[in-house]
Amino acid sequence: MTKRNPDYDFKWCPGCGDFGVLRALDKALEERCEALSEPIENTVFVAGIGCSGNIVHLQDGPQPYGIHGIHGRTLPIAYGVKAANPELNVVVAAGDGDFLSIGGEHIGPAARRNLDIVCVIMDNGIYGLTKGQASPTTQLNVITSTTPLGKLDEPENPLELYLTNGVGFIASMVSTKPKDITKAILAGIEYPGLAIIHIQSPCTTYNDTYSLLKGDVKNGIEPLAIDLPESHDSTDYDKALTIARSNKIPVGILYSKKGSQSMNQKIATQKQSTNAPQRTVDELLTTLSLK
Amino acid sequence: MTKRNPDYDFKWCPGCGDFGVLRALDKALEERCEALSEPIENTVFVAGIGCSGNIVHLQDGPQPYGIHGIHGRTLPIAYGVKAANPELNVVVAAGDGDFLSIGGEHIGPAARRNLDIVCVIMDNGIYGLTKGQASPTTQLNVITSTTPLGKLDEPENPLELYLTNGVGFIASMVSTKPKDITKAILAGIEYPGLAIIHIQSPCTTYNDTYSLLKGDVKNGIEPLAIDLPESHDSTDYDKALTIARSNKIPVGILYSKKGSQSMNQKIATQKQSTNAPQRTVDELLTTLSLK
Amino acid sequence: MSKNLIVRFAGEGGQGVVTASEGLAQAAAQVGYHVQTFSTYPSQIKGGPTLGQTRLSTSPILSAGDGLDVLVALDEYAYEYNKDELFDDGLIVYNSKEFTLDLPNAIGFDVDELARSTGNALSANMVMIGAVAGLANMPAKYFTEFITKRFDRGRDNDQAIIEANIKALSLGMKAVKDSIQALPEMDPPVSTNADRVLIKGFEAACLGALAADLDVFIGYPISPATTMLTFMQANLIGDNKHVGQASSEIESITSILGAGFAGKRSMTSTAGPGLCLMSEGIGLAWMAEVPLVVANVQRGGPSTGLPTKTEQSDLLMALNPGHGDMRTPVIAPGTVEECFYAGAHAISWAETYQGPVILLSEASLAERQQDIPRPDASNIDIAKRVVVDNKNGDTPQPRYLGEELTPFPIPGNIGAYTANGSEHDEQGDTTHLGKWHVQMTKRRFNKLKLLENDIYESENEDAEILIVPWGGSKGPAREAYDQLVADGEKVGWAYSMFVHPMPPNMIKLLLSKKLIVVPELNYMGQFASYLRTMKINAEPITQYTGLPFRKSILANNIKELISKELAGTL
Amino acid sequence: MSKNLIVRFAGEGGQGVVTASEGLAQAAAQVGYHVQTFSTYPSQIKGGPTLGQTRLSTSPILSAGDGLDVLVALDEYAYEYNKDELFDDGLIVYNSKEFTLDLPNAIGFDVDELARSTGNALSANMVMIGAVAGLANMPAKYFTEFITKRFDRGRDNDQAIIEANIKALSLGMKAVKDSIQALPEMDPPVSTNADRVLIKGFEAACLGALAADLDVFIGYPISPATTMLTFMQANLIGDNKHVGQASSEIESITSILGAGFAGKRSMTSTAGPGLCLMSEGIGLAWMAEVPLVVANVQRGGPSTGLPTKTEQSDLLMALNPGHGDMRTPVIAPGTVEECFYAGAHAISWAETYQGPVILLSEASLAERQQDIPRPDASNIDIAKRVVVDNKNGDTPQPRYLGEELTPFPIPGNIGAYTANGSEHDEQGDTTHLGKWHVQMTKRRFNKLKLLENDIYESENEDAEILIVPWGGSKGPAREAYDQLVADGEKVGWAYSMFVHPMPPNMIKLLLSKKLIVVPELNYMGQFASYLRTMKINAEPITQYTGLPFRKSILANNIKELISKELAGTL
Ligand SMILES: Cc1ncc(C[n+]2csc(CCOP(=O)(O)OP(=O)(O)O)c2C)c(N)n1
Ligand SMILES: Cc1ncc(C[n+]2csc(CCOP(=O)(O)OP(=O)(O)O)c2C)c(N)n1
Ligand code: SF4
Ligand code: SF4
Ligand SMILES: [Mg+2]
Ligand SMILES: [Mg+2]
Repeated sequence: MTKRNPDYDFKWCPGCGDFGVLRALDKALEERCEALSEPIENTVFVAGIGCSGNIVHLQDGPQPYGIHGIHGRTLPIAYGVKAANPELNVVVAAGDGDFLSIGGEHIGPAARRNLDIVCVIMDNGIYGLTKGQASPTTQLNVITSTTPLGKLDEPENPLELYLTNGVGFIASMVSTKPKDITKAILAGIEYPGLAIIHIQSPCTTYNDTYSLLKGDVKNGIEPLAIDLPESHDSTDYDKALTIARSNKIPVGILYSKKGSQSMNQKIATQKQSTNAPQRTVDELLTTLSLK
Repeated sequence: MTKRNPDYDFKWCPGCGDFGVLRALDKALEERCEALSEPIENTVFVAGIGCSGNIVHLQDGPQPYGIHGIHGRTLPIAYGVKAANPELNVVVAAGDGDFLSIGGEHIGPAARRNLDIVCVIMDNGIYGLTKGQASPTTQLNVITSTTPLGKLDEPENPLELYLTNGVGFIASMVSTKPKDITKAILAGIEYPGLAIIHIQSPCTTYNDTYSLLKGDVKNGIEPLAIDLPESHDSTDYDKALTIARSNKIPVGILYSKKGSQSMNQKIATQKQSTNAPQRTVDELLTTLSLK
Repeated sequence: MSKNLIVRFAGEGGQGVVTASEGLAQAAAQVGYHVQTFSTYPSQIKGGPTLGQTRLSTSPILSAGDGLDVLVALDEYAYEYNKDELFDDGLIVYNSKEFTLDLPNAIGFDVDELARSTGNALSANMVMIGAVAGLANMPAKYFTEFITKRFDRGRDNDQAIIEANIKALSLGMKAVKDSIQALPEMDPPVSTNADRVLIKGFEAACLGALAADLDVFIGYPISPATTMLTFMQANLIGDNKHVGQASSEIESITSILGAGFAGKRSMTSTAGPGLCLMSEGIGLAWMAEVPLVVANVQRGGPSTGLPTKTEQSDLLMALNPGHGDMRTPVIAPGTVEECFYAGAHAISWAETYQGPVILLSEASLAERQQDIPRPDASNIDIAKRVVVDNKNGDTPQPRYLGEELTPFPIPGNIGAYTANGSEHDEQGDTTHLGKWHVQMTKRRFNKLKLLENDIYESENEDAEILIVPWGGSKGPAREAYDQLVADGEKVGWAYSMFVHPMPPNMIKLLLSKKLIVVPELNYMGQFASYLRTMKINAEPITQYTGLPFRKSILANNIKELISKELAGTL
Repeated sequence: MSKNLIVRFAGEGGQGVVTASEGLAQAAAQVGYHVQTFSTYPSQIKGGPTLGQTRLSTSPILSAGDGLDVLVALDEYAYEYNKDELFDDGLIVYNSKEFTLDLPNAIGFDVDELARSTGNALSANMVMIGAVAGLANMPAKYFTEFITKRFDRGRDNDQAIIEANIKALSLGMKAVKDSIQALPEMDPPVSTNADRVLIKGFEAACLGALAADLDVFIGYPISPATTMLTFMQANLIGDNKHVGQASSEIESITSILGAGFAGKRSMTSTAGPGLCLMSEGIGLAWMAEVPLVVANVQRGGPSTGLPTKTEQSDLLMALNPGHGDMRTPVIAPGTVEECFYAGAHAISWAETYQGPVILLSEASLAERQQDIPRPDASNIDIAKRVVVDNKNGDTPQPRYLGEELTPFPIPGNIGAYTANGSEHDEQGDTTHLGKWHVQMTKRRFNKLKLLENDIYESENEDAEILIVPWGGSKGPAREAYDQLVADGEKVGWAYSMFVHPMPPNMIKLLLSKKLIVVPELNYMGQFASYLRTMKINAEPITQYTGLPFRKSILANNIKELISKELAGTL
């Protein structure tokens, strides 16, 4: 996984939002490794399928472990990694199609387990890699190759869904602010439970929303993306829900639930408290013995 | 699909909540057919896999069409039926495992399409047919064969999830009140969009929650299931969400969004407004002709 | 005197017929008989035609048996449905509260009434067992020992329960005494010093996997594989072990893939519908070379099929569960004992070749209870995967170097790479170049050679026609083979639980024969068709009733097939 | 003079090399040449090694061709990567802005610079086409006609664009004139009165399905099958028609199952990873007897594999997509023309036998553009399912009566039943009884007989060795066969797009032969192994580079295989 590999020549289109996300992520991993003097090999990067997922092959600098699997399955793969080794730092990267459409079924279970991972979601409101079909976050009436007359299905509000599924840490970001993203990723990694960094990462080729997000104040067009106020209390669920359900896209750390206990912590506590003994195969066979 | 079929001998356990649901459903279909003088063959009953799904084989009286397919796929099957023939009355029946766990991925898409169907969900907080494993609605710390030390994953709140997924009509019921269920089903059928009747239907064998639901007022145990007040305004989303997120189970019609347009209505409107012509194969071939 | 006793208890689900058969088996096994159980029931929790069957014998048992010595029928449907399987001299015990039978070989009494009269209505099983013991002239002491052991649970009312059950036993015995002609007296058990366990197929498979140091098990409930998940939930509980319930089979397979990638020995269990949902994930494990084991317990198919019935019809899918060029290693145990070794081998295989392995079991095998020699894990090579060695701090070789197996890098240690479902180069980066696809495809198939062994059975190797069963049909096929040999047929025998890769010398043997006869429980003749892809001239004998083969019918069918072959009309 | 011209445009994605090849094909086809295109590109949106190739000929074209007459290389990588495929007398046009080549058969100029000088930078394609026309001595008027037609779109600037493109063409022609030795002059097109269309494989398949009155199409995007979904979105828009995007392939398959149940002709499209996710749903359609069509466009596998490359490695899965006893009907077209008829037949088959059908296409076939005789749907029987007839109001017979096809009840009309994925009785109610499983299993397989036809090609039927390709390898295999025959080899030919059920007389023919040689694009020899299950002695010739066969290499490999067979060393 190095972009210097001559046989690996994947490129994003010029201007693709994912470039900003990559920069932010590279930086976050670098800072983390430095801060903790942890080897980069302690990080496992689980990527979805899409333009976005190719981020796993494009990282600069020392390379973490990676899994670039099948479409939509980042979360259960990450669950397995954490189940096997709670010490690993697991980062999921996926697009809106991968994470919310075909992979949407895994968000609830991951949240209810409370996997201690961070998910970096690149939402461009479109299926980029398959050349421009509608995704769950494509807005109403938008014309794509699968909605030639305009999209009819209601768009999904991912922030609201994360909240009601019980995701404990939710940041909403734009790809044009990589420094914020870096901070959010680092905070998400720290957070003892499921953290999702949901990033507006426009697709210049099939759904260019840069100007929508930024607005055009001179011409009286309000920006869609609005920074959360300094005063925002990210531990307030109701507040977070209200903001998520507004018709603006908040930028900042929307929610950070207090007192979160990750899956591995819960399991460890339960094992300790019950003290159920692990019997060896020999002991188990003895319970079945006819002797 | 008749319980008088000598080779079909499925039985629910004595006391199973699903009996009440069956009675309510039989009654609803009967009333509907009478009221509209519609043949029962206009109804398609799409059932999930579980003790609950077997309801499709147990109906009394004249028999509707049925699909008893594979685990978790009631909603997309129902989508296909409606896509093919908007005139059919489609009723989905499924359990909490079928609808919320393996089938959970289909709720969002069905809501966003706004399928004009009614779903009758029998929630017993357990996998009944496979003999008692935890389901998404199994409560914390409950011991089941897959949670021998008590369940650790946070339980799912289905009403809240339906609401935030955009389901337009939501009723919350208990199997002990079949008359209410009948009414709710009929209202759900009327509703022009996705309607879910979510029913607490206890499993006497693996997760008997009758007493929990009913409480034991004499001994100071409050009932878990509480009727919605007469005054409840079911068109108020925020109110519905607050109630859904309380720690009681409301009984009644929780939410009924105004102005709902079903998938088929939206498509018809769009087709009319755009007037795009359907070209015949011959016309299409002519566009490719080299002549 | 008789060396064999086959008893079937039949009634509705919830009446304890399966418990009765298992109680009889337990008691008989404890005094030294060989036993094997068999049961069927519909896919529902209470009610529905259910039967539990026990075969006892003074010698090791190969199948559930060819017919019934005793049928205990708790209702009329049970009688009607099962009566045709009685041997000519078989006897019937029926529940006279439900119906009456006017037959010389039938005796009725009110089972529940007798049980209640002991003061413990739950002792109805024991009444039934007593009746059987009476008919087979088995001494009461065989069972009183069992009863005493079973109910000695350190509770206050132990003694009362024990007494009621002993009473129930004697009431059952008395009820049949002198009333109808009894069966020939059962030979006493051959006392054996061998260390035996009474175990079910699924337990054996799970214990085998544990013996191979399984670390992570994640599954989704589905009959008849749920028992493996719940066994693991109860028993795989040590430090650094993990058991989880997934939200679907898609989660099961992809999560154990994550665990396998992270270096752990990982497994799931499922049945046909779940295997379908694992299709894509198994392909990923094959492509990215991640060790994992899928235990697929076959039931009647396709689709939701017959969830509680037995069948051997998932073989083609197991060999080729996904799209593209792949062929999953498959181990299909044929006996309860083999289940243990299959469980251990499956883990070892996954570790050895670094990829997915399918442990192909069957409903009737998973649920069968049998006495077997205590399994000995020290008998098998438990392989651990070759991992990147970090000792001298050198840069390790690339993950996917060359066309043969390479050491596995463990996350947390040096050797970072990408496990990639897209075609990739040596480091796992995506590539579109044909040369890598050629190299990696060869690599993935080459690794299968590491699994080749020559563990197979054969007999009468010089016969031109061999009987070659697979999986759970081994037992009845073996009985049929023995009978055919006794009848003077010139047939041979070959068998291995290693379906793919199949032992090379077994393939050679099969290739050298005129005809390979494959008894299998499916419609298509799946194993025979698999053998044919290797140019082996195989003909299936199929059955797809949801039930296992019976020796005598099978032997007849084989004879017929052989005579067709000899007559050149095949 | 030459009858054939093969041109490849190679560069990065986004530079218009595919557009150039399609423009050349369009222009040439319009003046009466036969054309066929071929392209490859990596799985990304812009950039990455990409090529578009066009073959022109005065006679119908069977394959992309065996080498290149002209290579237009836009960068050095493109040159290096493609140069080995030039014929000995092939010529190179390169982009001198990117690199230089000092070769007698190469000429360089700055493509973009020339385009810009026309005042329309977008005319670079036309510069490239002009260069090719110049080298092949093709008159400019072939292309000016095409340009005029193409850009006459009723907009203000049409004329300016037309002029710039004509200028670009002539600049390209001029740039190569006199500089290097040109190719032999291209024969003029054979003027033909036949009504031809220029069409891609996927368009042909979609139109075939529309010709068979497709009603409902629901799919999920995936390369290389997305084009079918978007074609339907644009074109299946009439009253009572429905096109939808599913949230996953699980939704695709189960929703078209719902539509098929409701009486409509329904279809989805996907590729390998999606086919995996459809596994369980296809099994349900088989079990519940619901008509539907899955178009699976093969790409490199397994897993995410090589999403944009071609392969024929999903056959085993297509034949047996799920667990349990099932064998899906499979139609695999071999040419763009056959794609049309395959699309229509797939729908008809699903309707005829009331079950799932797989239309097995391939990346290279779906994306290939070719001139073919205008398809004529009136040529084929478009079957509609037999439905329950409500006329006289009688109670209809039970849905699943007996062991043969029965009329299909349409919801909304009499004949209510349950379409059941569990084993069922005649009305579709769940049953656990073996007798129903036996009857229904037979029924499901019996219905396949309704699909048997004897539509296959054969030649030299008396040869002992036949070449029997399948799917998209038909073209190159046919060229190789023709060459072998010309070389005096004693080989015959047989082919059908009906893979399963295969034409019975074709099976007989194949069974009667010493050797069947199967050229196929996969590692395992999947079609050969399928033939072997029918006891046909088949040997595969495999290639798994992500690219189609080349005639000359294939012919050599076949010769080698034949001599091995004759020497008895196979
Ligand atoms: C099972 C399966 N279905 C479909 C695909 C095809 N596919 C690849 S990427 C993609 C969608 C990508 O959309 P998104 O996740 O939003 O990523 P983006 O390209 O927009 O970054 C699809 C449908 C696949 N690889 N696997
Ligand atoms: C793909 C698949 N996985 C698993 C199963 C096994 N299975 C049958 S029913 C069921 C769960 C039933 O739970 P629920 O939906 O709550 O229904 P209940 O029995 O409680 O009414 C499961 C896991 C299956 N049939 N198919
Ligand atoms: S298609 Fe869109 S998402 Fe994909 S690389 Fe290009 S700009 Fe980015
Ligand atoms: S197991 Fe539970 S859900 Fe199933 S029939 Fe019995 S009581 Fe009802
Ligand atoms: Mg996207
Ligand atoms: Mg349930």
